[in-house]
This record gives sequence, structure tokens and C-alpha cells, in this order.
Amino acid sequence: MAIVTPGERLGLNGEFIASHGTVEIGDHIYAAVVGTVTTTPSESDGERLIIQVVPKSKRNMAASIPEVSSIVTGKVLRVNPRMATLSIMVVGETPCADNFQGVIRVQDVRATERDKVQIYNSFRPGDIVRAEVISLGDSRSYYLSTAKNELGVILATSPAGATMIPISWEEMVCPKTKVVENRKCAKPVDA
Amino acid sequence: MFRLDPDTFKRIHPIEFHRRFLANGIRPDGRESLLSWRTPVVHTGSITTCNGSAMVRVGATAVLCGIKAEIAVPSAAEPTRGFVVSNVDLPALCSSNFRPGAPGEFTQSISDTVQSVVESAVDMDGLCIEPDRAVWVLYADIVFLNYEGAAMDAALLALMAALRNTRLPSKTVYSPTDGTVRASSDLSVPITLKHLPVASTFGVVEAGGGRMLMADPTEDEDAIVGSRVSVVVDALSGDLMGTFGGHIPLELLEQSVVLATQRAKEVGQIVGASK
Amino acid sequence: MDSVDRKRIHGPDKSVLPLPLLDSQHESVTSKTTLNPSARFDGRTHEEVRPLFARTAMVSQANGSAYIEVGCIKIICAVYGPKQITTKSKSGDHHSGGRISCDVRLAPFAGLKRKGYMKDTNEHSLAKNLATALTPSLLLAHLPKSQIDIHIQILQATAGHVSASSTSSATVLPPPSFATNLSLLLSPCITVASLALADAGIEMMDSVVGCSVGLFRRTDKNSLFWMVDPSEEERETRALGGGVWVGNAVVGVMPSVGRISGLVVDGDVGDVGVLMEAVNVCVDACAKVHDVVVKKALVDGFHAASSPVSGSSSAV
Amino acid sequence: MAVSVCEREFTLTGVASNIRSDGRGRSDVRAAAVESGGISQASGSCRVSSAGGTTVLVGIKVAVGAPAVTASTAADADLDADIAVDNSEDAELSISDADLRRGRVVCAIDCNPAIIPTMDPRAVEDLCIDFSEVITKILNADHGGLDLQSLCIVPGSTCWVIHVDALVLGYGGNLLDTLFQATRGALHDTLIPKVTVEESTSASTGNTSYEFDVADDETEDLKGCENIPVIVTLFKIGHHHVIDPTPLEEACSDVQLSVAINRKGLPCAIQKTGNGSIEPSQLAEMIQDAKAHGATLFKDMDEAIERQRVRSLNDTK
Amino acid sequence: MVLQRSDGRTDNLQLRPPTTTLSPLSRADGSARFAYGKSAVLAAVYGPKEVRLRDELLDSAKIEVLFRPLVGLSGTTERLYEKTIREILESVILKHLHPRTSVQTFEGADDDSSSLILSCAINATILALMDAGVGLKSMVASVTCIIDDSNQLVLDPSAEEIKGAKSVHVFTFDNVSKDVTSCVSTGVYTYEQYKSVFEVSQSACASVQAVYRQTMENKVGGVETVDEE
Repeated sequence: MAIVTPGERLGLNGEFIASHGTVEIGDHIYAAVVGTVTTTPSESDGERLIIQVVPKSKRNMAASIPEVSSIVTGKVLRVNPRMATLSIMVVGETPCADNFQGVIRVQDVRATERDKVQIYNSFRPGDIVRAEVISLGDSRSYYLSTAKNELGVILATSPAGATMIPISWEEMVCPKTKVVENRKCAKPVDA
Repeated sequence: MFRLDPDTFKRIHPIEFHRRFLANGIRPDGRESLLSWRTPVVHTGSITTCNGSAMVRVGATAVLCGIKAEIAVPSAAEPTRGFVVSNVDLPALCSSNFRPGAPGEFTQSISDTVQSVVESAVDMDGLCIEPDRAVWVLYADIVFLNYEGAAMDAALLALMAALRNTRLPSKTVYSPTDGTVRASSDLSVPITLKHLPVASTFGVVEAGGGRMLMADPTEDEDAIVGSRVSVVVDALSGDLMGTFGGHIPLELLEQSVVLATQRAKEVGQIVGASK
Repeated sequence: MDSVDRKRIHGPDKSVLPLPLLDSQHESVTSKTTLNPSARFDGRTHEEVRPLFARTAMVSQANGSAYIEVGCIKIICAVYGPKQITTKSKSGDHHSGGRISCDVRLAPFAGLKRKGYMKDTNEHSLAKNLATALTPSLLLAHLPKSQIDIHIQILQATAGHVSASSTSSATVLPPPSFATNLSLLLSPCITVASLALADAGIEMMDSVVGCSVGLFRRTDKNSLFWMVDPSEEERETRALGGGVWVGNAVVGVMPSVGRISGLVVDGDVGDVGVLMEAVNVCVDACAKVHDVVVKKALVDGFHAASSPVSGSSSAV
Repeated sequence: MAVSVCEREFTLTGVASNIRSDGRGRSDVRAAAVESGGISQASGSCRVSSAGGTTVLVGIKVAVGAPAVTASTAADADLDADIAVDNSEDAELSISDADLRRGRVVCAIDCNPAIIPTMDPRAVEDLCIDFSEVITKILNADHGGLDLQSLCIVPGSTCWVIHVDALVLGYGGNLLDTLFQATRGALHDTLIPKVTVEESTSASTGNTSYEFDVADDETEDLKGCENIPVIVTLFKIGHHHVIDPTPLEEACSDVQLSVAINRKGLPCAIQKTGNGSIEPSQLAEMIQDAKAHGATLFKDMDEAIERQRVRSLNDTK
Repeated sequence: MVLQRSDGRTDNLQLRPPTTTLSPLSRADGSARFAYGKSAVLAAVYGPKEVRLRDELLDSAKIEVLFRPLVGLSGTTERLYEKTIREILESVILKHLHPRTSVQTFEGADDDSSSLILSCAINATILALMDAGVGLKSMVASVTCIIDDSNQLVLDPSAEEIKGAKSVHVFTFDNVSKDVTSCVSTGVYTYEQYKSVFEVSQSACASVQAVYRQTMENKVGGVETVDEE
């Protein structure tokens, strides 16, 4: 398949709907990254095809930076009664170039009974958490939410050093000491 | 359970990621044993603004050393002793772990170690032009272009290969009236090296309840390396030229010296083949 | 530099390069002035650039990287990011899009005389002009709150001093001074940085290609002529081809869209007509470099980029 | 500076219809007052204040120093020059001869960040550094007009160093052009002490040594001032370009082209800044416009400087 | 043949009795002075205390080491010393007991002569840590040896002896696991020489550890007498 490089003209914007890895300048659509061109039929616009340029390897993946509604994975750095601070390491499936900072505020931990949430019973420092970006946040942090079943703690280590096992959506147990700790656990997608 | 692809897993849980390789005695970069090395590749003479230069690759690590010869007045205490000034630079270009600006503790300590080794390797008196008046000073600048571990090993290797590649003018004339030195425009005289030091770095890792050596750890493998030891061995005589290490059981230290001696011979041949 | 840099190893307080031996001084420095006025040293036409070697993915640690070799100039570039902007800026700024930061460094051995590690104004102005030339090509609006770091290390900036291997040419060139050499460095810096950005998968309108052009005044008549991509010899031997060096222009071009993203002109370059003629020739030269070198490097890099292998998926 | 969509639209439409927010057309400049010689302790000084609010004060100090090795920082040059002085012949290998036989200019610009409240303090600092580099580069170049050879005292070791210190006192846009105008005015106003050099050759070593004497009361004008170019910066806003912009117009501009125009009316240095790109045809148009503005600016500056000269002559009488 | 060393010792393997002073500084959390002959180091320990946000570690204390020579400014060699000391401390201090804190140590060298000062600095720092009551896994002690130009092993050399040495070795040993905690060797030497250096250093370190014990016992004993009064 032909490989396009940035600046290569792909077609008129009357023919295609520009998507990832492309850029519209005037009437034309150009490639914005190195990769292969793919076109898919659009659901909303029957006339035009969606055109995008797909980079081959993850290393060349365009801009793995958090955007609103992307699913991110990160490590809890610190907690306080109002929020948990995360270091975002992975956006979607792509590890980021550098860690981004995000916070999960107490009201964004879960969808129900928000007033009863206690951060310390949801996250502990060192936990690996999967969350969704809800806004670009302030100048320091992205705002994240775990208010969905499949979001929350995916990996936690107990004080004894063992990887804890989730036993319900809000509890995890240490296989060594059998101590039960509270967490906002994520529901495994493919389990 | 959650399925994570390898990149993601490595990113969020580097220790567990490397532990699993360790348990099987293999390495993420494809090496098949804890004690196997990345074979260095040496190219010399690519930078023509230098009296000598060498590019060394150890796995993905790439380092370039350029040597420039200038003339200086020797110190009064040692009137025939020349100078070798070696600096290691790990610019922000070579890895995201290094910040632009002044060199950090890691860079400085490598510079210092390399300097202490090279001073005993070069025949400093051979750099004398006119006793008490003029000597050569060899500025060796070792710039990392890609950093994947083996800082000390690669830096010293690049330095020694570049020194072997260094040529000085065949004819130098010191003028006592104005203190200047004139040199012929050809570069043909090699410098005398007394030794050919080769550094070998080992990490100490915990596996299967005991501690063992891991040869040539990469930057990523640092996650599980408790401490490290670099052993410098002269490839020509087999003598030791320095050990720099942290917490290590005595028997592992002895083992590392034996292994480093073997490796120095092999690497010495690679450097010896370069011109 | 009142105090010595304590973070480096230092040699003697002062050191100098040796002088040439008296007999070698008699070699004619200006022997090249007698050349045929219309020809260039290496037989190129006036519109032709020097052969260029470029490849991507040189620095595995970086998100993108590239290396370029033009004549004696060797430059490596690595791109890190996008990463979160750490320094605080004025409120409201962070939603407007990403930004780039350029850092250009000369290796201590890149020039004739060893250069210290202290950053000088040459490096600073190279970085600034580089950033100006690159920014228009990037779709930074897609990268809110982020910064892209572009690091350039110039490994060799000038032709070698008369080394054993090159004595055959027998002519000792007058030494180029760094200040006048800078513009020769800017154009390959632009090309290599844009390659590295494309290698990193940063979205861009077009890759930027840099090209320089030297302007000369004919000694016999008072008219100007230009030469694309002048080599160091052509530039330093000022009486080249019956002309005197009067100035030069460095142009950063986005070849596919035909726009100019960077321009630095120095010297008495005459009237706008001649200058624009030279700039337009640069634009054409850049298009050629883009088609022949840049595209190929990117496509080769794409083929070489195999998806990272480190075992099968691991379950946690 | 953050500009709202409405402000940008307003500015763009205004520029497109050739009526700017202050009533000017695209190529109209605001009046500027030039006063030189305000600072008595400086070798020369000049204050330029534009009707738009940009006020700049430039003081010139001449000092005896070492010639430049490269156009690098002053500190760097000093260090390298030390080596060159001691072993001046060595320099042949690294420094071209011409550089050792001339003086040099060092420029520093100071601006309190509070003067440009719309910009980040660090951005203001960067701006000052960038502008001082532009000015230093032009004045030290062959096309910079100044007769730098005349500033040489002892070839290879001693020369006059002209320190240009600029202070930004008010900001209403078009800073670089104003800074350069003020620098030009201040250099016209500059007087350097006369220097006499004695050359002696010692019989024993055959070395030549120099002695020089700086006169206390005799001074002379700086040679070549009238040939210093002027800088005209064009700001591309939308599809058109303007000169002498207001801060809002500056913020709406995506390409800036600073063109130095020499006395012959021809460009001698051009630098593009800004985050946008430009088509070659528009580039040619902009440089042509800069030429025209440059010629006018030359005339205005000459007149202003002449007026100052006449006034100071009257004062001394 | 009676051997005479420059400072009057008669045996190459003789260790000068180190002089130690505990708590010479009143404002530090712990401090100690340790000297071999004329080479002395004053160490001060602060912590565990609040850590700067960017240095914060999730699960352990951040250890910072600052080494200053007596005269002049510190350079690359001092950075190497700092790195060596920090790596020793990281393996010795029970740092996981104090997450999100920092432990800072400062070493001021009282004599700039060579590698001997590194041994003193290590020993002084360990004493100061014990003085501050920072939890340690074990006591480590450091000695310096040289191989002189007649290939003789010389323990605890003086500054003059180091100058003429073929190789210089600084060894630090642990008193619990008997592991090497740190080794810095420079110069040219053979494997056999290196092995003999191991053995000599290990036993010498044991005697330095005895000095530690004595010093600490004096301190604890002293406190008790104060209490009784």
C-alpha cells in the first residue's frame, strides 16, 4: 500500500471527510503524518468517505496526549479528602511520551451516592487506575472520572507486597494476609 | 483480569515486567542470558574536525567521542606531562531522563571516573613538546547520542577507540623567542597508549531467592537492578584498572572481576581491529 | 564566565592551536580564485544543492529522530513529547494549543577550535530561527497544554582541518569563522528537525525543508548572481567565480503548499528582484530535496519501524 | 497575549478595509519624537517616543576592550580574546584577520515586564534578548554601516567596544523599529575620545609593542553613522500587512518581517518571525513596501538628527 | 627489617586509631567527626524531614548527600563521592519506614588529600546517622588501602603514601551480611593484589566497626549518667 508523507495531497474535501492524520487546507485534504491511507464509509454522510492516515507503529503514533473522553491509565501519586492526584502514563493503548498529571475529584469517583465517597476508601497511593478524561482541567491537571463500571483501580499492591485481588466493586483482598481494603475497583472488561 | 499489551504493562509496572523476564533468565532486548553482553560496534575517524574520533554503539546506546589536540603550558611540578581532559556529556537529546543544562551527578561522576582511568592509560610524557614550555593537551569530549544503559562501558570504549585513532602533527617546532609552537599540517603520529582499559558494568539483581549478576543492564532494566559495579580491565595485560561499585556480595564481586577480564579480551580485539 | 564551570573536568587554564609550520604557509590560499567564473568547485550548477544524506529513527529513546549529512556538516536531532507544559504561563494560554521548544547545541569538537560547553548566542539564535521556521508547519492547535522538545546536536559544523587523509587537496583554506558559518548550519537544521518531527508522528501541514543561497557581486560588472547551497569553500573563498560574496539568504520552505515559513537574509543583497529570484530558486530546490530525500527518508523510516516486540500480551 | 475572536475579527476587517482602529491606513505611521543627548554621562544618548506610547531610551558607552572573536556573548569573546592577545599569531587559525582589526558593538536591552503587562515576564525577557541580538548582529556586520575598522586601536589586542544599552520606558507596539531608531540616533550623538598609538620595536626580541594614549578632552564623531540602516518591521494581518502596529494588531499578526534598509534604499538584512507562513509573491510585496517605508524613515531620521545637531550647536554658542 | 612509614608506623597493615567525636554540632539532628590521622570529615544529618514536592518518593525517604571540600568549590570528584555515599546510604538506611520524607547529610572535609577522605566521609556519615537515630539495617565501615610502587599493600595510607601509589582502593563493608557495600579502586593492579586488598580491608573494617560501637556506647552510657544525676 502506498505510504504518504506530510503535505501529500489526498483529495478534495468535497470527496472525503478529513479524519485523524489529515489536515484540510482550502479545498484540499493533505496528509499530516507518515502512514497509509484508509477510507471508511461515513454513517452520517452517505456521499463522502472518511479518510485518515494511519501510522504503522506505536512509536510513530500521532500525539498520545489526553483528550476529553479518552481512557487513560495512571498511578495514584497522592490523595487528600478532596481529590486523588494521578500521573497519567498511558492514553488509550499508547504509553505517553512523558507523564501528564490528572486529578480525580471526590465527586467524580463514582456515579451514585457521590456524597458518601471517601477518597481514602477509593484510592491509595501507588494504585494503578483506569479513568476517563472529562475536561482539560486547569493549567496543572486534567480532570478525570472513574464513574463507570469498567473504570477504577486495576492494580493495587497490599502493604504486604502482594498484588491484591478484587472481591467486589468496592473491596480488594490481599492474598497473603487476607486483609480486605476498600477500593473503587474497575470491572474487568473481558473476564 | 485485565489484559495489557506489553508496552503498557512495561510502562505502568516496570518492576513486574522485568521480573518476569528475569524469572526466565532472558532479557527484554532479546539477549538469552543474564550474563550475555551487547556486542559493541566501533567506527573511527568519522568527524574530520578532530585529531581522532570514534563512534561506538552498544545495543541501542550510541556515543561519539571527538579528540582535539591543542597546546598548553605544562604544570611546574610535572614539566613533561601532557594533559588529557575527558568530559562525558549526556545531553537531553539522548534520553528523556536527562534535562538540558548543567550536567547532573550521574554525568559528573562518570566524567570523573573516565578521567581517572584514562590518566593511567595514556603515556602523558609522550605528549611533551618542549619540557616546561609546551605540551599537547588532548580534549576528549564524549557525547551520547542515544542512551540505553552502559554509560561507563560505552564512554570509555569510545574514548579509547578515539585515542587510538588520534594523530598528531609529525613535526613540531617550539620557538623560544615568542613561546609559540608551529606544527606541520600532516597528522600522522599516533599517541602512545600504555593500556587499553575496557569497562564492564554488572547489575546485582535478586532472583530465585538469591542475588546474581546481570551483565550490561539497559536503562529500562535499572528498575530491578539493586546496585551496580563497573570493572575496568586492561585488555592488553589483563591487569585491573579500576572498580567502581555499590552494594555487592564479595563472591559476586570476585565473579564480576573474572567475567570482566574475559570480556575485556574480546572487546579489546574489537577495538584493536579499528584504526 | 567569571567562575570556572565546576561541573566539568578542566585541563590547563589556557590552550591554543598550533601555528602552521612556515613552509606550509607558503601554500597558496587563494589558488582557487583563478577558477572558471561560471563553474563551482564541485561541478554543480548554480541551482543545484549538494548531495544530502538523511535518515530517520536514529535515537531509540526519543519519540522521533533524524540525522542529516550535507557536505561536511553532520547533525542529529531528537524530538521528545508531546508532554505536559510544566512552567506556568499566563492564564488562558494553555487552552490555545501546544508549543515547541528548540535547543541547538554544537558538540565541543564540531568546529575548528574546541568550543566550551557554555551555550553561546550563536546556538541561541540558531534555535530561535529554527523555531520560527518550524512552527508554521505544525498543527499545534491539536495539542493543548503540551510542549514538544526538539533537541539538535551539531556533530560537525565545518570542514575538517587539514587532516592526514585530506592532504591530497593540498590547499589550506582560510579558516571560516563561526559567525559567518551559522546560516550554513541553519538550513540543514530545519530539514533534520522537520524530519524528526514527522518521524515522531507530530501532525503537520507539510514538512519544512531548509535551503540557503549565497549572493555574489560580479567583480567586473556591478551585477549580482546567486548560488544555491554554497559550500563552505565557496563561501569563504570570497573571490569565487569572479564574484565577491555579498550576502546570503536562508529559506525554510513548505514545499507541498509552496509557502515560506522561515527567512533570514544577511548582507547587501541588492534589489528585491535579485533576492526574490534567489528565494524562488531556493523554493524550487527545496521541492526537489523534499521529493528526493525527505520523502524517501520518511518512507524508509516507516518501513523500518517494526512494531515493538517484547513477548505476547501479559495479563495482570 | 490572548485575543478574543471578536477583537481579532475587528482588527482583521479593519486592516482589510484599510482603516485601522486609530484611524490610520495600513501604511501610515504614528508621529515619533527624537531627542538626543539627554544623558550627560553617556558617550551618546537618544530618546524616541512614539505617539502610540512606545518610548525608548538608549545610552551609548564606549570603552577600551578586546576585539571580537566571534559574534558570541561578550563574556565568551573576552575569554577567547585573552588567548588571542597573548599569542596573537595563533589567532590566524581560528579567527579571520579582519575581525581582529576592528572594534565591536555590544547591545543590551532592558525592559521591566510591567511595561508590557499583556506578555509573560519571561516572554518579555526573551523578546529583549532577541532584539538585542538583532541589533548587535546588524551593527557588527559589514552592512551595518559603522566604520568598525576606525575603532581599532592596536590590531589584534585593543579596540573600542561600543556598549549600546537600551531601556524600554513605554510600550505601544512596534518596539524593534523604535529601538533601532533610538540606537541610530544615539550613535549619531556619540563622541569617542581621540587615541594616539605609538609603535616601538624592541631590538632584542624583534617583537613590536604598542603604547596608546586616550585623550581626555579631544573627541571625534563615530565614523559611518549616517550609513547605519533603518529597520522596518511589517506585520502581516490576514492577507494584508501594516507598519507601526498597536499592541492589539501585533497580537493579531501571524507573520512579522523585519527588514533593514540601507541608505541606498536596498534591503541588507531580513528576518521573519511569527508563527505563520507566507507565499513568495506576498514576500516580494512586503519587501518592496519595506523599501518604500525605509526611504521615508531615512528622510525623517536625517531631518530629526539635523534638527538636534543645529539645536546643540546653538546651545553651545 | 624494621619498616618505617612516613608517620612513624612500623607495619604496613597497621590502622591508625581513628578519632571520633559525636554530636559536635548542636543544631543538626545528628552529627559526627571522624578522622584518620590528619584527614577528617565532619558530617551532619537532618531528617527524616519534609521533602520538596518534586523529590517526593511514594514509598521511601529521599536521601540527599552534599559533600564539600575544606577549601575551594566542589567539582566532579565531589559529585562522585556524593554518589558513592548516597548509594551506600540507600542500601543501609531503612528508608521505607519514612515515605515522603527526606534525609539529608552534609559532609565537610577537613583535609583535601585524596581518596582517604572518602573513607572518612562514609564513616563520619554513618556515625552521624546513628547519632540522629535514623534506622539502619547494619553498620558499614570504610577503609583505604594502596598498593605502593614496590607492590606492597599498605593499609590506611597517609597523604604522601597515596601520592606515590600504583593503585588506591576504598572499600566499605557491612557488618551483618559481610557484603561489600561500596568499592572504588583506581590505578593499575592485578587480580591477586585486588584479592589481598579484599581480605585486609574486611578485617580492618571490622575494627573500625568496633570503634563505632565504642563511640556509641560512650554516648548512650553518658546519657544514662545524666539521667541518674
